[in-house]
Amino acid sequence: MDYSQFLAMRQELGVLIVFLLVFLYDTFMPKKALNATAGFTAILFLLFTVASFVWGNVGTVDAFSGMYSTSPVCSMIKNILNVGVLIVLIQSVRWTNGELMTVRRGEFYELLLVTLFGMYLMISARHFLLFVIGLESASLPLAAMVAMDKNRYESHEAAIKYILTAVFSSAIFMMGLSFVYGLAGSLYFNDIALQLGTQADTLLVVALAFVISGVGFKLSLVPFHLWTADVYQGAPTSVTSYLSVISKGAAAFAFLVILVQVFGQFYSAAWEWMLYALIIVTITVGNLFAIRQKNMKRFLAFSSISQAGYIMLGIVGCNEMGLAAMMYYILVYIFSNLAAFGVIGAIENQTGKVDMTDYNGLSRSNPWLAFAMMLAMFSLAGIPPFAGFFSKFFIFTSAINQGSTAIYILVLIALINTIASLYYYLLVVKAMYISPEEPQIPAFRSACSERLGMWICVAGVIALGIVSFFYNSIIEAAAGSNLFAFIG
Amino acid sequence: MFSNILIYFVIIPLLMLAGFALCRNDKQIRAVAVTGSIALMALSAWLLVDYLALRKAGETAEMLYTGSWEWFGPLNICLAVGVDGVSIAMLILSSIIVFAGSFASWKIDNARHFFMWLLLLSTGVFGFFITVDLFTMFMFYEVALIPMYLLIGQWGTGRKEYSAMKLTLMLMGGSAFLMLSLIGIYYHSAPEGGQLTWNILEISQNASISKDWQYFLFPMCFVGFGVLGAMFPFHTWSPDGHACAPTAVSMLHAGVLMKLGGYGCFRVAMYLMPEAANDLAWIFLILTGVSVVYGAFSACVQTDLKYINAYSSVSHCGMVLFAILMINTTALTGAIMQMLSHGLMTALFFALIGMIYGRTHTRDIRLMGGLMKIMPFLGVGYVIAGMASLGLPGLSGFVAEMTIFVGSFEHADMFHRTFTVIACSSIVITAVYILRVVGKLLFGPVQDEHHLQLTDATWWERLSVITLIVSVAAIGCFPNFFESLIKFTFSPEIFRAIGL
Amino acid sequence: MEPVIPIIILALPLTMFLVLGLFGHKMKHPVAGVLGTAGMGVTMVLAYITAFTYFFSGNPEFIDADTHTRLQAIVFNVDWLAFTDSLVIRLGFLLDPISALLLVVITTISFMVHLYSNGYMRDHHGVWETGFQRFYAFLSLFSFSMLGLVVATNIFQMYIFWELVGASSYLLIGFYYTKPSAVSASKKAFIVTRFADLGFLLGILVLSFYTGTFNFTDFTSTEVAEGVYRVSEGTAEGIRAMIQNSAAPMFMGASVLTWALVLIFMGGMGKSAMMPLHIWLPDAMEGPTPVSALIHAATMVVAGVYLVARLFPLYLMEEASLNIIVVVGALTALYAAMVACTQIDIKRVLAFSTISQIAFMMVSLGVARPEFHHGLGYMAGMFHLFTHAMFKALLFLCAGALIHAIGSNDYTAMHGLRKHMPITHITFLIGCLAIAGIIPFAGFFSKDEILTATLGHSTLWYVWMSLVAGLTAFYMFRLYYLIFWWKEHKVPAGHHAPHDQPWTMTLPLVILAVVSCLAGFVPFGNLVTWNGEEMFESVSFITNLKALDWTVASVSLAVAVVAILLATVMYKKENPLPSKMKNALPALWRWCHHRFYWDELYMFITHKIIFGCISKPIAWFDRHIVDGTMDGIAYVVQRSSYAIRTLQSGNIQKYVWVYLIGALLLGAVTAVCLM
Amino acid sequence: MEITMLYYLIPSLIMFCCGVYGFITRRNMIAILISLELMLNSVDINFAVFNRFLFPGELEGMFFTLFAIGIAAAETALAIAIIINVFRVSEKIDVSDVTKMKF
Repeated sequence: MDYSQFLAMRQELGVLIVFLLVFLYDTFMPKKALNATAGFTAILFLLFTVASFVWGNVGTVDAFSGMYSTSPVCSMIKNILNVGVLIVLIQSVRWTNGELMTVRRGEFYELLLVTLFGMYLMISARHFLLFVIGLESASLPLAAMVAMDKNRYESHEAAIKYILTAVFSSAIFMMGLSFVYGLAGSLYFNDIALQLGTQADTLLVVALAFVISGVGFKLSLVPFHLWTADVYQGAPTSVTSYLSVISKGAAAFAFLVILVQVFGQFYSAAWEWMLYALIIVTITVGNLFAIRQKNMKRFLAFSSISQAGYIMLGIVGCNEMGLAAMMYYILVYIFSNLAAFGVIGAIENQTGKVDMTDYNGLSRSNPWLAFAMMLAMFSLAGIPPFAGFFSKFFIFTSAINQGSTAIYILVLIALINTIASLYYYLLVVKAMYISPEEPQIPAFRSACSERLGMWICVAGVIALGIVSFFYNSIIEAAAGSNLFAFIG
Repeated sequence: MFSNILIYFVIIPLLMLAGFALCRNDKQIRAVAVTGSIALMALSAWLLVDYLALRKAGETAEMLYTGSWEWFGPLNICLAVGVDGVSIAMLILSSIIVFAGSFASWKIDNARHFFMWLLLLSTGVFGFFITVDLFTMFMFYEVALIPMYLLIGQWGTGRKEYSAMKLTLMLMGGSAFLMLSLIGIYYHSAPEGGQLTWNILEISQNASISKDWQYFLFPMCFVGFGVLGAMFPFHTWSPDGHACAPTAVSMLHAGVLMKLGGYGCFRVAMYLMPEAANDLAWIFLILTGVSVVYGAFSACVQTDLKYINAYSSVSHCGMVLFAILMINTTALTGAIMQMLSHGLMTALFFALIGMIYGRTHTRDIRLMGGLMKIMPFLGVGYVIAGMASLGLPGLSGFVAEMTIFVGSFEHADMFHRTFTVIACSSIVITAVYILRVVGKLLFGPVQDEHHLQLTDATWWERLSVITLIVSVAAIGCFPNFFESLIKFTFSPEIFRAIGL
Repeated sequence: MEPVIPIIILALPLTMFLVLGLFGHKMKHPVAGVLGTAGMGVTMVLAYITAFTYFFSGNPEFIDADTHTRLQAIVFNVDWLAFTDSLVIRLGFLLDPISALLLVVITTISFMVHLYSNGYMRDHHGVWETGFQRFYAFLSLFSFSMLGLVVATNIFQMYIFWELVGASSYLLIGFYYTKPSAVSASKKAFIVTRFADLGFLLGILVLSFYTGTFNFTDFTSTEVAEGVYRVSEGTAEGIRAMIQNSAAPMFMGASVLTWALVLIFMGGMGKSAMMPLHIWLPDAMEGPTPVSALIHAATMVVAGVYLVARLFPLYLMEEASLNIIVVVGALTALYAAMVACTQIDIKRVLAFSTISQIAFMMVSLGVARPEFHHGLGYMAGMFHLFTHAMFKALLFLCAGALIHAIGSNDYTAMHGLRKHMPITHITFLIGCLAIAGIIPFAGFFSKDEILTATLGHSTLWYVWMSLVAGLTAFYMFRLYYLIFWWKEHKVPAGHHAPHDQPWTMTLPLVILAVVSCLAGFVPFGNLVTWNGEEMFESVSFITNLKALDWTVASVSLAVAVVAILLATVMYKKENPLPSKMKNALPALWRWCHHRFYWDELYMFITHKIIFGCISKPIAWFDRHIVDGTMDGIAYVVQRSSYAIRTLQSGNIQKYVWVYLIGALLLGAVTAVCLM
Repeated sequence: MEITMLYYLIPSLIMFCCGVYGFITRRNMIAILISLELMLNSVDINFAVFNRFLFPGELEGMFFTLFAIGIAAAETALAIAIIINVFRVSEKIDVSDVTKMKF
């Protein structure tokens, strides 16, 4: 066999290398050097990110007889995830250096890198075996990470909820897969697409529903979302932020790949309508729950659920434009959400407060934190001139490109939902800027790692939209993709 | 890009923002605010002169100073600018009110942030008026909306949190419909296979939006802007919002921001979808015709100065939309004149109300009286504003309303006649509530002994008020100048709607 | 004619207003007073020059020498606001008989009032009224607006200045703005006239829509009126079309022309206080007396008459509209006269007499027809406008002197003043004689011609108006006797006896008295006629005497004398007769005394109906229904978000349950849809 | 008699349903874990059977089964670990007790 094929998956290999180095460092370094693990990992990952930006793109290559395929789009989404992970690493430095984490510091990073590796596989897999491996290795270690906060009960409850539902969903997913296999006789995406033909019979539809539910679980689409809020609330903040952006982003992309590559020809027949239903329900229910949340992390969990609905809008377009819009949305969403979680984490690490009421008058005690939080909220709500506005606008535009009246109605519903979402995002702003109460949180100076992370996010939130370079390069990459061959 | 004068309408406010960030004390902040707003005024004045010169030189292009710089290439989104008489009128209005507003909020607390938000708002406003690209226009539109929330929430009075939230959500609700219709327009902006575009001028050139799609998109677009134009029944954000907003914000909001609605209605809705506008006008004519008298009547029984003024704004802005829907040159000219005049005189009203409120600490007219004796300057100013509002010749209101009435009367059919007469009858009702307020507030015996110690306007307040009064009188005395500035836009060969 | 003088005539008062208004409060009182008066004086002189040139220069642009027809001359005319190409508001200066006449009247009275106010606006100790300068500023503003109104070259210019006089009248009525009654009076005046102006505006809109022009010269050039069209500015087509179609676009059974004219007349009714829009004028007496003399007796209130006269040729095209004018006028005349007989406030009596006299003018315009004595009624109306302005101003200024001396409007406080204030007494008497129509005073001639014209139109109205004339004589002399006779004046302890006022106040009285004596002999027939043609070949001092129709004259004289005698009997000496009569017809007296309850009716309409039944419900609807809907939506969202919270029960098994149901539903529903 | 595919599929389906039912009804977390195992194993049977009967030519299904078994084992291990943690903190392994976070 031709080992040069491995060069196609250089980004995966890069992650593995980083993982190994961190592992070795963590295992063999003397005690006091371990305090630098966080920094070490961050720098290492920074190098890897830069490298994968420079050398990551190998064009469109199918390796291992088509089980694995990479393309400019794939490497682009991986790079986007890298950026997110980097920010998460930076923001988590203070937490991992806490005395609580001294023993498990290394594990956190190793597990994180493994999950990242799994996500890469999900993105690039063109064979369900590989995909399932990726899926599982992306989700199982997360359970361990969620449980990382040893003496917080919530952490464990979150973990148990996560692991059980995750296994359940993967069981359902694989059930669906088995039917697909039975019908198509292959697990290669392309072969399945060819074998299945264009006739959608009932069994296939049920299988499809199972598959969608399996991936929808990772994306936390309603009604497969119920674990999300509890897990986000219970998990350590760094893990929550990782969960909320990175794994969502990867899953979204994988979802698109499966739908268009494997079931492309059933677009208008079957899953277009499933998607409409899921989107409407997801956005609406997410908003309705978010409205009455008091705990910031739980609140952001529900907001991220409705955001997932918006991300799905990129798929219904079913074209390069939609793909690009989705990836851009993920990028912007990473920055906005991480900005919010950065603030939350900073405050939690300092004071342990995570309730919205604790944020009253924050703008008077910690103006910069409040400012960062406000930008994040505006960006999430889609207020110009912040990046969120652009990503929302583009994703709506790409969705409407599909042209049917149904899509107009769908988008209108989504738009009306944005008003509700604006309401609860403004509630946070109101707490920080308008509420007359005395500040609950004393003025403090957050760790430079946290500040660095926040500044990066703020810069991104402001720049990503106004500077059109990012969107243009993404759409460039997307234009080359051969994903949409089977759309019938 | 920087060779184009229009860009500076956005750049100057941004520079001011930066300046505020650097300022150390309130004195410097005021200095920046004043210099900046003066610069803006000078800029718009120069633009006006130059524009007229060009027109005199025989420029027949639809818009002048046009420029277009690619922004998001794949979607053909550009930063496209260009102005005609109407936009210039609006720019002048905005700069005047920004100027007056920054003087009216001379002693505001936490000035830095206040002015920063205020300037972000005005950036949006100016940007909205100079762009001819739907996307950019919409972006600036929303940029102008959101600062209201914090301005009202932080510096407001009364039920400010409720009002701020309500205002923001209702306006955003409007813009949700707006966004959808804009995207829809984009996808029909070119004939089959042509290059889609967001550029208003090109879209109107292509005229490729089919009638059915117009029927679908026009109402959404009109309502979307109409919400900001305080169109019945989507006006209820206006009374609460104004009542709670700080002075300068009320001025800017009623004076300029509400004009975005009217401006958008004709620049986008009418201009790009004239057929639908022509066929569906009757629906909105009913709504706006109602809101004209409706606002006036409900203003008659209010007791809070700002509520009175807010409802009169509903009535006057209703007049604007009403005239726009009368798709003919005269009425449209009248509509723009009305925007100018209403902008200035409402700003004047809110400035005065703010100053009076700052002294008496009440806005309830039942608790005040005989203020004319105590603060003659403010009193006289208020009377003048009132006279302008009830359409006294020599002040701006008269000119605008007369133009609208004459224009609306050009429709001979029963329906239009009826609603024109209804609209005309508002001049009486306006007189009723204006004189009621003036009588209760300024004349008669002094109600509250404590008011006797109050002082008259300070120099900066005088400056702000005088600026506005002068401009109101200028429009009222030399209307022909403004009419000719605006009218050119509405010649049938340019304004498709009239070409019908 | 060079436009210089006309421009100054308009500009000077305006500048006076601006100067006094902006810098007045920095000036000394006398300075302001002298400045204002001097300015008005100059204006008056210039106006005289202009009028003289117009009437007597024989300049071909003013008079067509061979047909002896006076022409309309547009001295200057600048575009102010162009609605369309044809519909343009211009600010200009139109010279024709009536505008020249009004120029003279307005400037004269205005100057008298300016002069008079120097004395009136300070008390016995020489302390100046507060806001003295403001007062002069407003006077100048009013003069400016009124002049602009009468020289208007197009109906919209007229409307503009029409609004301006309304505003300045509002300001002057409310001059004592700390007095609630004054405030409400001014408000009432403005709103009532505003309501009338709505009609005026609509009339203008209709007229201009069908004729395509605002210009008077297009409406009223005599050729148009007689149906011979001079194609001027292409608008004659419009007029022709309109006259031919005057049947075509009918609305509720009347032609658009009728509608336009009636609506415009509604505006006139408002300003000229015709029933039922008269209610503001009596209250307007809350203003300073000189103001009442200037605005509410001599000049502004006749604007309505002037408007009708201005558009007379158009009115001629629609018989119906003229008849309406006659009816309104006649009713108002009688009503006002009856009420005047019962008022006890001196100024209110004068106010009602003003209303009734203006009604006279209206009637005479309404009965004027070209075929009868070259439209005698038109001439008579203008003539009466002129004379009435003089003697009514005189009467008001006398009343002002009295009030200033006594310090009260109520003449029960005044009896028997003839010894104390001889000059006022004489001048007042002259005024009364003039208004009563006693030969040879001014009123006699004008009123006599009005009656002649009325007789020429219909006997009924002739009898009616003669009766009113009698009433006029009666209530004026009732007033006269009750002020100056009735019983000896007793000076309340601590007060010094009332006496004649300083020269600044008496001089105008004397001047106006002289004018009232002589004005009747002005040969109006040659100056002011509806189509400009001169009535008599040769004129002399006694032209009017010769022209008299003695049957009518003798009758009206007889009526007047009888009425005066009656008044003498009843009121010269203190006696029980008046109270006897009062008790004889209590109902009638009560109705007259309460002015037939018009104000109560209006109060009911405005407060109960407009405010109570329209505004309040609308406001409520807005708060609770429209706004309530918005809040309701928010509430519903909140509730539903609370309602579905159990979905997130926290129990994994329920989660999984939902998950499973969701997945199955998703599959099942789609599968079913596929089949 | 001749053994067709259904003879395998139906039991596996029943297994799966049992698993689901157990997951939803059993209170003890360990029991829930066992039901999960049932579900996963039924999936494995499906793959094997489809491979054996429909596409005897290749081994894709078999391989998938092997990997699935491995994954299942990993899941169980992890789950057990976490359950132990929970037990350590709250002394309970009744699933209805780990409902602190809700709504």
